Amino acid sequence: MERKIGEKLLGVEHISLSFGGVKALTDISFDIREKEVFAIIGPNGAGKTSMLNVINGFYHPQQGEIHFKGLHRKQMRPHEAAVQGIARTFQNVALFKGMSTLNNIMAGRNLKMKTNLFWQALYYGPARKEEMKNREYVEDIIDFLEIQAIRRTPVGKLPYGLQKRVELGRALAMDPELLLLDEPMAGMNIEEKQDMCRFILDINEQYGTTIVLIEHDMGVVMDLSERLIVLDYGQKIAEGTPDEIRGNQAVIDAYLGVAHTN
Amino acid sequence: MFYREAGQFKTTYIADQELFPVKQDRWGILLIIGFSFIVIPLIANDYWLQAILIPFLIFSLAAIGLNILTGYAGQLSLGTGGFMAVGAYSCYKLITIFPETNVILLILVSGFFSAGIGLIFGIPSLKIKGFYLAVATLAAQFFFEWLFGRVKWFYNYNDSGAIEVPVRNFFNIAVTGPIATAQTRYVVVLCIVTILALIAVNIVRGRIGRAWMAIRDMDIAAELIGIRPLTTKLIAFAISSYYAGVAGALFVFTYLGSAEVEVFDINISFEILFMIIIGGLGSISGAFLGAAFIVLIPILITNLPRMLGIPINAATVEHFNFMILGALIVLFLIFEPHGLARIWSIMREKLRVWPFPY
Amino acid sequence: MIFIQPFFDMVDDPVLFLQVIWEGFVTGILYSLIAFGFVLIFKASGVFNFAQGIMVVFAALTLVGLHEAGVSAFVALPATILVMYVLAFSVERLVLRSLVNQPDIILFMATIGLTFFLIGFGEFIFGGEPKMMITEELLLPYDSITFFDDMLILQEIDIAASIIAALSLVFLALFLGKTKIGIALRAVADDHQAALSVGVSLNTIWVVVWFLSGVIALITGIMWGAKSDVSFALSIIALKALPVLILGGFTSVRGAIVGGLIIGIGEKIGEFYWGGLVGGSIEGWLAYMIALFFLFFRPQGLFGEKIIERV
Amino acid sequence: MIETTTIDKTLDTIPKLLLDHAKHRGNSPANRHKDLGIWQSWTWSEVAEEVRNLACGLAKIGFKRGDKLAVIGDNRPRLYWSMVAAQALGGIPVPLYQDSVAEEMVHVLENSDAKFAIVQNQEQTDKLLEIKDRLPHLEYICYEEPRGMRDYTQEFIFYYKDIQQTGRAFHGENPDYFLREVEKGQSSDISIFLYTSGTTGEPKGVVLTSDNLIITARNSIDFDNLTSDEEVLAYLPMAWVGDNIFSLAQAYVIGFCVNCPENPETVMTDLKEIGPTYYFAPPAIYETVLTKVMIRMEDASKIKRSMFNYFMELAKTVGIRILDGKPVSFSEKFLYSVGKILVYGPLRNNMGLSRTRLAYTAGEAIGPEIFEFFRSLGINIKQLYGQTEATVFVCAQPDGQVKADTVGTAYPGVEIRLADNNEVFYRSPGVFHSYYKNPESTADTKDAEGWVATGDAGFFDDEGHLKIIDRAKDVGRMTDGTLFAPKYIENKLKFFPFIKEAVTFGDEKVYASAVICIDIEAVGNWAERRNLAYSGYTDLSARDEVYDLLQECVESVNADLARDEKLSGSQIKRYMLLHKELDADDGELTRTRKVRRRIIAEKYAVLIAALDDPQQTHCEIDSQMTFEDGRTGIVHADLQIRESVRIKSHVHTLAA
Repeated sequence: MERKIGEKLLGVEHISLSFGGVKALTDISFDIREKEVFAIIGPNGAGKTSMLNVINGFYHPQQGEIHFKGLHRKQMRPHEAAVQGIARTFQNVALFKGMSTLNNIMAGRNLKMKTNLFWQALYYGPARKEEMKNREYVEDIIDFLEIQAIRRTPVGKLPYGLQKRVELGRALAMDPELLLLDEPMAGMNIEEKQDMCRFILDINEQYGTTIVLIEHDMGVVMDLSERLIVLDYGQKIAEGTPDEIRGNQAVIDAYLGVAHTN
Repeated sequence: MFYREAGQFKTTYIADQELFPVKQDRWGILLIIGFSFIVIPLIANDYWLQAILIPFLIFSLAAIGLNILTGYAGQLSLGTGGFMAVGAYSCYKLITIFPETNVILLILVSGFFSAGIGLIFGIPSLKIKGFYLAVATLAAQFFFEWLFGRVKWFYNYNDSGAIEVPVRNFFNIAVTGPIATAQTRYVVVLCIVTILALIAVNIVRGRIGRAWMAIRDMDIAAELIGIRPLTTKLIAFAISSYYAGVAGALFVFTYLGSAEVEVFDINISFEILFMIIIGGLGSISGAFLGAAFIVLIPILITNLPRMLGIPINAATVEHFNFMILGALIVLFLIFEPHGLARIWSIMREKLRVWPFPY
Repeated sequence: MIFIQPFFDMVDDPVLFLQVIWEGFVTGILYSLIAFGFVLIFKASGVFNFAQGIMVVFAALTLVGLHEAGVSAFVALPATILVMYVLAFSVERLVLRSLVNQPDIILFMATIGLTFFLIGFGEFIFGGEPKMMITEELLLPYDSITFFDDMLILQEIDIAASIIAALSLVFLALFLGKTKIGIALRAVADDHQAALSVGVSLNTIWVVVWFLSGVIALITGIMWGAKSDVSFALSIIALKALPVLILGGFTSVRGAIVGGLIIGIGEKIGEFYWGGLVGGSIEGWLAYMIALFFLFFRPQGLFGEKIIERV
Repeated sequence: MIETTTIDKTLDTIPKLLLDHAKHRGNSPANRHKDLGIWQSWTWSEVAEEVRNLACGLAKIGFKRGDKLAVIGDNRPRLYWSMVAAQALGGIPVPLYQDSVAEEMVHVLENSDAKFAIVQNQEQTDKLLEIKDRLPHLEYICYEEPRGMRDYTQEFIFYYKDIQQTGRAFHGENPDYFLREVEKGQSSDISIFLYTSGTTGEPKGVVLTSDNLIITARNSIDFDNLTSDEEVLAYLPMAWVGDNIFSLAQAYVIGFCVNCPENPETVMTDLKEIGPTYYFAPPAIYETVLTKVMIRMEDASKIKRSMFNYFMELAKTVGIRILDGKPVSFSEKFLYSVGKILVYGPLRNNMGLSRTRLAYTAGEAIGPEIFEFFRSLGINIKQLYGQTEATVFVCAQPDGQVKADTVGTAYPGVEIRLADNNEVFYRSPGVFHSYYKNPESTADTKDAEGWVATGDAGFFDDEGHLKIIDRAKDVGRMTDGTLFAPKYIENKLKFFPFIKEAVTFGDEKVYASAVICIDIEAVGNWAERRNLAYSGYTDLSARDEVYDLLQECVESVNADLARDEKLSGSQIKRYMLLHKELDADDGELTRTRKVRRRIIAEKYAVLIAALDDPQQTHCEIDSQMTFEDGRTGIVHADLQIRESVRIKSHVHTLAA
């Protein structure tokens, strides 16, 4: 199956980030092209999550710039990133515990919903139309992720694996151009992992979403991603296709060694 | 046991998202509304209307307001009394400035003043959370207690320092002032509360409501899916204060008839907070349940011993009321943090699966 | 223009100004004490104890109440301390224990519940009407010293209050610094595991801190009672400790003290020089406004440590 | 609106009926499917259009008259439509069992020489691709659900909606093509192939004509006066003749709405949502429902339970009498209506049968107390006796004369006669055309005058109700000459919740004996309530307590048999509890969970020998079994044999 990798979508240029003197990232640069699945790997504390946090504006790097869809930016608030089409899931699920699966994913449509307070108060006319339109959209996602059975369940009550799925659904509901997945398979059993892999690929193909993922399971990374970079102690030690990386000595020392021990 | 859901299937999302998707629930609610609009005015005596039902409805409204802010948007406020006072006093000023305007309209308008004030006191919520914010809202409470107590303009320089509600008609029926009958005032309050409650329900189940709950449950994630924290919180503050304001106006205009600022002291803020804790955080119906509960406690404490022939003086009633309230709060927080609303929904579930246990 | 005037007044009559500051200072000390009680509990258990203010009144009321019941002052005093221990103990047993790992806000609301319960309970036992603090019986001075030919008047009780306050602060500092439990207690503030490693169970720690702040409450109560009379009307004033905390930061003892003084002095000056201009008795809210104003620049308070959110 | 079945007799094919409904009641619902959270609905006119587009599309890509169209998948409106579309083009739909593996499909597909296949999803497509090279006729595969089909680029694979798209265009060019094709259809046309999953040998393709389906449907509609307002849930395999009558023929004749569940797992919830007015299920399903009810009630509070028991007792007498229109005293009526509020109503609601006016069970005998249970709740559940070859109906129970142990009287338009070996023969408008490409078995089954041999043995009771006892070939004679109907006895045993399976032996033997498999769920529950610890199936079924429990069952069956003169001699003398469950993976059951008597007889010869030898009280055996994880292994067990009391037949004593 050929995938149409497109233009450069996101450019990360010489990003350095530090918290009160502690360097989290040093001079990281890489490009992500449209429709590709791009992986960031590295041992714990290598700064992978920080990298994602920089990309979607949660952290503000001291140096460096981010180019997204051509326009360049130095500082921005997370919700601005969302507006630009960057969605995100979290290493340890960050769902809205008090709400049902359906409402969690509906919340993901927030940006697509515009009707004013007046109609909202009546829950009629435009407001209701909009609600239904988005409900349909969300139902497609629910069907896509095969979570019909838990539509009305409060997510707090769901097992971990399903929660991750719902969170993915919420990100998907934003209809993003760039989807950041922070260890989407952490703490899953083989079966759940396989499902998750399938979903990620399907998303990438069906919705044509560009995906950046952090993952520990090397096997998964190698199967999923076209290209990846390797971080170690906040520095980029390698970049390339899975095969290139496999061969790379620095990586083997820094990462694989670690991976085998844990 | 009364549920017969077999055959109640939904063929459209509109039907699926109805307020009460289950037929039996719809009937139930219609029954209640019908009863309170038609039957109660006919059968209830002045004591019931004046001492129980009217305050119950007004407190419910205030509780809905606070629940929107605290239960849904997760922003704790101890300033409800202050916002109610703003509503009451702005209504009083409005009615002095526009004596000819319809009083009900004015009551609804005065809500906007407190909404504005709420907006201002909501701004700190951008930077601070939890009890930091709670303390900040105390500022509103004390400031307005002082403002309306000290600045004579607000009570038209009366010597009494109290605001007297003038008689105002609506279709030639006195709805406020001494000569307005309890029935009329009850109906007026009931209409306003019903409509505002419905609006509240609509808002919380729509886009805005979800945004509130998102902020409440996980503000970081909420921001990352494009929800603007400040705007969302401010909307919550504004709407919440609007409800508080209207409640405050009703409190003076349809319940007390005349009042000094002390009626809006910090204790009323607490009582309303208790209403939503006992009733159920994040539930509109909870607001009503909680209000009913807290309005009834003192009445029970007063009357139960009397029925049993035990003499009890007003002061002791007051003391017991405080103790019981306090104890109840702790108990509810420990055993059912989601309050009466949750208890009811559990019972409802039981009825749905009847005769099975689950 | 009119709001500038007071500054000139200050300069014109420095002694009076001094008097105002002193007044503020004394109230400030008491605020600090209450706030200190808060901080103690907050650091150790993460509980924002809204009831602290009430505990002050409750303690004072118990003391006076016992004495009215015919107990001699020096029996009543330890008796009250015992009561405060029982209170601390039962709070830990009945409330905190069942609410462990609940969101802070829930615990906060629980303490509001506790507040109401204590008010009701206290008044039920000792009656609602205001009482006189048994100052003489406790051998506290009640004359006043004057300086600048009677221009500056210091109540001895106030001086005593300041001294006692200072002493108890020192004592507590020692307690926290030297004793095993104290160290454990500080450890808890940082992280619970650490505390356990010191070998003291969280529950005991909670009892201890609640008891300590109960004692502090008693001290505060006596001082305050000596200045005004003892009734739950005080509790409103006790709430003043909240802005103090916001100012000083919830986690800092230093903050509590400094904040208390700032608020105390600040509001007295404000009241005395500006209050009249806007109808008087702005003490009620000035403190909160000052705190609110602060929040915008240092949300974490003067000495509280900055909160960094992680994802 | 109610319609009486004054149906235009010129509407003699399913497609014609479709167009008629589209014309006259185009806006009333025809199909619903739980999908994307709601019941997606189609009116008759919408269905007509869907079918038209599909038919035209198929025609465009080369569907000719007489072509066979295989249909594989769960019950889905689109799959039903594809059957109708095929019929509209004079083609023949061939529904297959969606859960059979590719291998099992080969025979049907190549025997029916299907040229087209319309399948539900990727899974089914993969099966077909796996065997395609062995199916020379199969030229086109069309899938309904696009999920995961992105990479299937083979030119012979089509997406359902794409075909409809082409169809729409095609219809635009020649607007009257579809109508013409439908008009060509005649009552005598072959309407469908239904393959019977035979217990032995390859499945045979039963050929049914439009007449078979439509006339039978009309009769049944009159018999139970069904209306166009019925709601049914189509959840039984589309390859099964019943579904083609209930969800297709009847629906199209009278025009009621057919609802398809979201997927097989959600059937029970979907059932509850739809609340069908007309419901069909094999005994097994009613049984599971009842078991679930009882197990759930076990956990209910004491008060609730006693209330439940009280009212169920009451219902057993009053409820059934009311249902049969027999008189009941006022007080009884009153109590029953109280029970309606407290128990019956809620129960029916939870089972999703609140609105059920008429329910059928067939295929196997149903346990009396199961049957009783549902009837006592006021659900008019009836038994019918039928076959694919008869287009279902041979016998059925008319309202008001319903009994647990008969299959009712001859169906309207059906003649029945019994051979001297008690085999049942029938003749009816529903009698099948032939077995496809299999004249000899056709001849074996259907004689010149159109009498069809059912292969079942039975006899009429004094009220003219047919009583089926067993397959004619399985009915044996014991040495003393009494009839031995193994299945009949086994069913009686299986009616006990504790017994999952039972195999009896007695043909040409001195006495009858039984090998019994306990129902691990029911017995396990029973054991827990007596806190009787056990390590697993084998352990549990070896327990004396369990033997004692089963002893009662066996003996009450004996008592039951004693009542029947013809069968009294076949009471069970010795039995044992098998150490493992009978398992399709071990070839002991058919896929439809029917017992494979022969195979068991061979496999457990040792046991049977032991049973036949009165001296033995124990028997050791090594048997191969397949575990949950699919591994197979040898298990060793030492099984005890028990004697059960046999009752002297009253009938005999009277006779003597």
